[in-house]
Amino acid sequence: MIETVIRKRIEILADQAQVKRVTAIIDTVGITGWTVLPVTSGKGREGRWREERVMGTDKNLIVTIASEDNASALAEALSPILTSHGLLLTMWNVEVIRGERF
Amino acid sequence: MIETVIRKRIEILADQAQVKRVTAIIDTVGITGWTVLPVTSGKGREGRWREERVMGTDKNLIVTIASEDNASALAEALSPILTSHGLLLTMWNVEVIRGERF
Amino acid sequence: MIETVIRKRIEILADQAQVKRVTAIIDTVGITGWTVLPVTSGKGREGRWREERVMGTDKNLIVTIASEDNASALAEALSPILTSHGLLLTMWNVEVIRGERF
Amino acid sequence: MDTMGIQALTSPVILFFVLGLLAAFARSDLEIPEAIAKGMSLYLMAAIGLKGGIEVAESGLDGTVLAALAAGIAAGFIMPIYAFWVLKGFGRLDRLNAGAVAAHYGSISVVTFVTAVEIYTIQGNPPQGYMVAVMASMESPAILAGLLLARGLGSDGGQSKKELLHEVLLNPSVVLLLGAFAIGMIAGPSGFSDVKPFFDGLFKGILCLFLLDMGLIAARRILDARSLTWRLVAIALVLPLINGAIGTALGVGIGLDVGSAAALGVLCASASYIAVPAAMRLAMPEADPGIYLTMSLSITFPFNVLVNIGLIGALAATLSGSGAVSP
Amino acid sequence: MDTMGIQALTSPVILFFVLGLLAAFARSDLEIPEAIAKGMSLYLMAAIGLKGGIEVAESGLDGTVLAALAAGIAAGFIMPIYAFWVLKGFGRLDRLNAGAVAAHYGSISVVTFVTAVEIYTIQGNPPQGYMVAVMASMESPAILAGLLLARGLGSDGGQSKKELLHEVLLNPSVVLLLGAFAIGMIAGPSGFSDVKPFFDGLFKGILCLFLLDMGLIAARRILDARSLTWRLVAIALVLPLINGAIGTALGVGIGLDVGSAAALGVLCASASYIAVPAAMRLAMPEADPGIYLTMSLSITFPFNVLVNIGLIGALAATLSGSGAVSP
Amino acid sequence: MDTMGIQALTSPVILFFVLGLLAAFARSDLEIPEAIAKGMSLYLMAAIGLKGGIEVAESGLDGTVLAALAAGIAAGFIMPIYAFWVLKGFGRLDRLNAGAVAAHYGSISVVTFVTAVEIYTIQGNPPQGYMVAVMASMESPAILAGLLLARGLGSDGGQSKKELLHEVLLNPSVVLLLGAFAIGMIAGPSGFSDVKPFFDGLFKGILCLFLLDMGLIAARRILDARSLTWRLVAIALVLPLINGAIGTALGVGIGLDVGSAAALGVLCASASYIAVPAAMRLAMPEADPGIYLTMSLSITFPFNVLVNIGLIGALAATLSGSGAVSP
Ligand SMILES: Nc1ncnc2c1ncn2[C@@H]1O[C@H](COP(=O)(O)O)[C@@H](O)[C@H]1O
Ligand SMILES: Nc1ncnc2c1ncn2[C@@H]1O[C@H](COP(=O)(O)O)[C@@H](O)[C@H]1O
Ligand SMILES: Nc1ncnc2c1ncn2[C@@H]1O[C@H](COP(=O)(O)O)[C@@H](O)[C@H]1O
Ligand code: NA
Ligand code: NA
Ligand code: NA
Repeated sequence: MIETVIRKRIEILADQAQVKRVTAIIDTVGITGWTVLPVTSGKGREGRWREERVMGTDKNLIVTIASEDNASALAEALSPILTSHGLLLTMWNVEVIRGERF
Repeated sequence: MIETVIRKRIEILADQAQVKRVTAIIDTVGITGWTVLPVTSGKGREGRWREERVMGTDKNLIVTIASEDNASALAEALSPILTSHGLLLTMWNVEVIRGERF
Repeated sequence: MIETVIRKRIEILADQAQVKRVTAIIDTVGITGWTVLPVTSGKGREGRWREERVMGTDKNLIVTIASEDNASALAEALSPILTSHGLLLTMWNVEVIRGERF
Repeated sequence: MDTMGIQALTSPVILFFVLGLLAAFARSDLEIPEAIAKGMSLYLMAAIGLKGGIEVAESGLDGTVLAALAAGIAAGFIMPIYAFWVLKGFGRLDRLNAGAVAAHYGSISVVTFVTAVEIYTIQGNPPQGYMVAVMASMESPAILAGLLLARGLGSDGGQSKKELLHEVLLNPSVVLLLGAFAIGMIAGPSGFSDVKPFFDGLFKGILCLFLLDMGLIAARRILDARSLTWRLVAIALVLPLINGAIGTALGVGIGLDVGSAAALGVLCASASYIAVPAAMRLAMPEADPGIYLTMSLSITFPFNVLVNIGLIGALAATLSGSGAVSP
Repeated sequence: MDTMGIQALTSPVILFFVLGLLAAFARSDLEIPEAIAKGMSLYLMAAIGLKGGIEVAESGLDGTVLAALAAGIAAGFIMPIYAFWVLKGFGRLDRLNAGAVAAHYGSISVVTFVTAVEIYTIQGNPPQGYMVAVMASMESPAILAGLLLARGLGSDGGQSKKELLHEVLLNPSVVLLLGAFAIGMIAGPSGFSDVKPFFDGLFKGILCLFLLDMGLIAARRILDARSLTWRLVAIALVLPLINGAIGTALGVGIGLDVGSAAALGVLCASASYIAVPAAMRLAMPEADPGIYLTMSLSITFPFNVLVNIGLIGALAATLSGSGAVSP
Repeated sequence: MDTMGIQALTSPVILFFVLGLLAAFARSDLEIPEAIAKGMSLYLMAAIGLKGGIEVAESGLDGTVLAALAAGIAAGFIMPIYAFWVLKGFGRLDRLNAGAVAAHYGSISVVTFVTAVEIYTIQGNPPQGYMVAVMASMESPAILAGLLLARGLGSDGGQSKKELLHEVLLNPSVVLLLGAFAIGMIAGPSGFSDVKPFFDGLFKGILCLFLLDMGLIAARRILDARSLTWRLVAIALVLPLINGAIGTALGVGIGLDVGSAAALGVLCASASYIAVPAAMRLAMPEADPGIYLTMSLSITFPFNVLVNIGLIGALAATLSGSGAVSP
């Protein structure tokens, strides 16, 4: 059977305008990569939004796979701007193959 | 280290036409928010589909983070229409920061 | 309370051009379905990419829910081409309703 | 088939549709982004609405128009009824799927109509502008009829009656078609001149690319089809013949010109694949799009475009007592 | 309102905007794909830039142009200041949101400008081509002013000054507008002729569909609005009146023709909803788009398009000493 | 450079490309939605195919056409071979990446061809319509050659030979180009007239926006490039010079007119960045797009558009014995 190892998967929902900042922080804490997914609408405590690309009010989901330590470092690094920049962060354990890559 | 708490992440795959109904149910059970992601194609027991926006046969993935109780309430509320409306629901535990929000 | 069962959720990030091959392998190992999500940009050890649909350099995220056994079979079947074809695979346990479907 | 018929089949509009069919059957990966396809369908509806409204602003309305509207709406309510029984009986569908399919065949396809207008215009029998209003008024009745047939007057499982009616009456196609029609009537020919290069000049070119995409999608659906039986295929071919003949006769009967009578025939013959599928997914999610979309889009639509529009045109000419299709 | 005014209100451009508003208020699901909407906004900016540049290539530049540029830039810095105090005082916004809203009202809306140009041209007072350069130069000053008002000269929480300035000066709207303007000046009328069917012929038609979408989005934002008070609504209506009057007077004062003076008035009256929101989300993510976008897009924009452009045109005509709006 | 050359460089088509390059190098966030970009590339292929087919329907086919087709296909098989050895030797690439890059340079770039046609037409030497068929026939041979060079005749790791051949022969670009070409030949000039405003009138304008996007993408790829060495940059500049000269000489040799000979030169000089990358990702996923796309799109494409098209035009004129570039 294929050998898998456990890593953290972190997903961050962020405004389109904040993606560069978030991915820069991911790079800074030493995580090897990230992937961005589009998002079309949502609702939160500040109300409803729709993907309005013309106005730049669209959001993205940034996904990154990292070791436990790097994941903690990322959460730590993002925490000062989580509330002010309206980020939503969830993380959980996943199995990956070729774990040395992350 | 940043403190995290455990919440449920629920993801529901639904026809474009059912998104309003599903998010209304999410609101009803008292969950604070949700986010919709686009989906481009798929295959299930009823065959293959592609994102055909012109015909309205596209699907969406609705993601919502909730407390254990709210998650159960949501699953309960959706269960009568799961099969008839072709919904696909998965859920799992995730760590979140600022847990009081969910 | 609604009864849920545990299944594996497997997510595979793949080049647009590889989606057909990956989903064919999913079908082969006997998994009942899959769903494809769009992805807009990313960074890895081979550098940064953006969704450049004109050039066909865009990627997709293929999601499939399977039993433990089928999931292992899929990981096994994909492992020879994981590195050569630049696939990224993560998997974890999720709760599903109507578990007999997967 | 006479010269005009051949000319219609060699028009780029039809040829691009055939290219799409062939490319998909050959399993080429050619594909038009969905956002573009959706944008083109909105453009086509806005443009056809606008042009219809402007023609009516020019020509005015008379009794014929009211007769055509009444005929269209009546057909929209009645056609689903016999379609339903055929689908349940001969087609062996359950009540739900029979109702869903019946709604599609009672409603109309904007693109089939538009293609017919192009062809009849080439043949010298342009339908009147008010036929656009007839088309718009035929979108919704069949949806209501199909829902009633499938579910009866009883509960519909969580979806309130009011919501449903709202969706049926304000569905995006109807709003855009009628809205653009009203704009055309208000703005009139002088207001139109500035936007004419866009809404009129580009019309046929965009129709070409849209039909390329419809060809691709229709053929791919056939290749993926699972739930389709030969009985359903037969219905998808025969129903448009019958509905088309009835509609054409009705049109000639109420005194429409050849082109408009043929257009009414095409509206009756055509099956919706934009507005009704969207409404069905909302109101009857249990019905199988593998049945209703494959029948309307993959069988009836190509059959109408490639064959039936020509037959209906000839029938209208014959019934109107003019042997020749064009002057 | 005279015939010309009514003619403007029955132009398809305005009617499609109204259709969008009505469809969204009636809760129809009509919707234009975001990729298409974004594509149309880029097209409009490229086309308006190009056309302005070509007109300037034809007419040349003189002192008036410099005066208009200086007036526009000065207004862009000054308008946010009094807007800020009104928003904090009467509007009861905190410093941050007041600064963000002020930036929107000090900057400009390309589509409002474009609509005004269409209307004034119908009325016989086409603004000069160089007003496009004035417009482009008015996009950024208010962003700087708004940021300074909201944050002072101190730190801005992680975002470096240099990055911010970069974003403000090279924001996509400015780059595309000025880039296309420069291309127009270099290519000139002869180079333009080949691309004219696209950039000129389609302009009004695409503007129609874009305004349909803006109508939909503006109305949906109002329906979803939570943070909007009657005080903010009042400001969103009165500020454009004041800014419009000041801008028009300024334009007449520095010797612009009626159309150009009115266009300057419209630039001052308009509130950004493309370039500035994007800049704010980057530089002041804490500010609430539910306030600034709803005010600028859902209240000020329709008010300008449906009412204020007409008022400003009349004011410019009066101030210029020509009682009649058109020859 | 003479007046005509300068006129070409000040055409909006080229200027929009330069604007894209500059905006991306200045790190502006200007960006065209990918669905729009993809839609524009499909439009350009359909339009160029259609126009070529119509010209051939008008002019008929003769021996020269067959010679041009044969020359193009032969070049498509042979160019990758020497490219491969240069890339492995001087370029120090491994076999796999050398094969992938060679396939790109042996194949063609539709947009480079289209830009060249615009420029040569401005200069008074419009290439013949059948060159579109030559272009389409040159897309695939180099893909086959590149695969053989990279992998030999042996197994290709899971991908069956048949599947691969299918993909190479039915890749979307080839299908759309040849399909539209056939439609043009069938419909002919009379059938074309209705769709001309779309497929012909808009052509240059859409080409402008597409080149704006290509400029943005090309420059961003350079900024992100990791795997690019000076050796590869040199190859990406010299190969188009050599291939262009060979192709032009070949064209003059087989008796093509100046414009068509130059067009054959441009086809040989150009490197694919639409059809071949897509094929490589399928057939050789291990090859690095950071190498092949950056070379073809970010270096060779701008070099061809800004410099080499002009050189090739001058060479064709000289070889054809007409000193002047235009009559
Ligand atoms: N640690 C990571 N987390 C999330 N996505 C990743 C990660 N590493 C790589 N990726 C994605 O996988 C793609 C290919 O990775 P690579 O083969 O390392 O260049 C990248 O462009 C990313 O989109
Ligand atoms: N409980 C939740 N589950 C999923 N997404 C959420 C949740 N709460 C908020 N969001 C997303 O985060 C965005 C911002 O949330 P908020 O800051 O609460 O307005 C929302 O618009 C949603 O897209
Ligand atoms: N095992 C699965 N894993 C992931 N997605 C699935 C799975 N089964 C079904 N789906 C998705 O759910 C849709 C409807 O499934 P079905 O009702 O089985 O046809 C499919 O078209 C897929 O997009
Ligand atoms: Na019908
Ligand atoms: Na302003
Ligand atoms: Na080449």
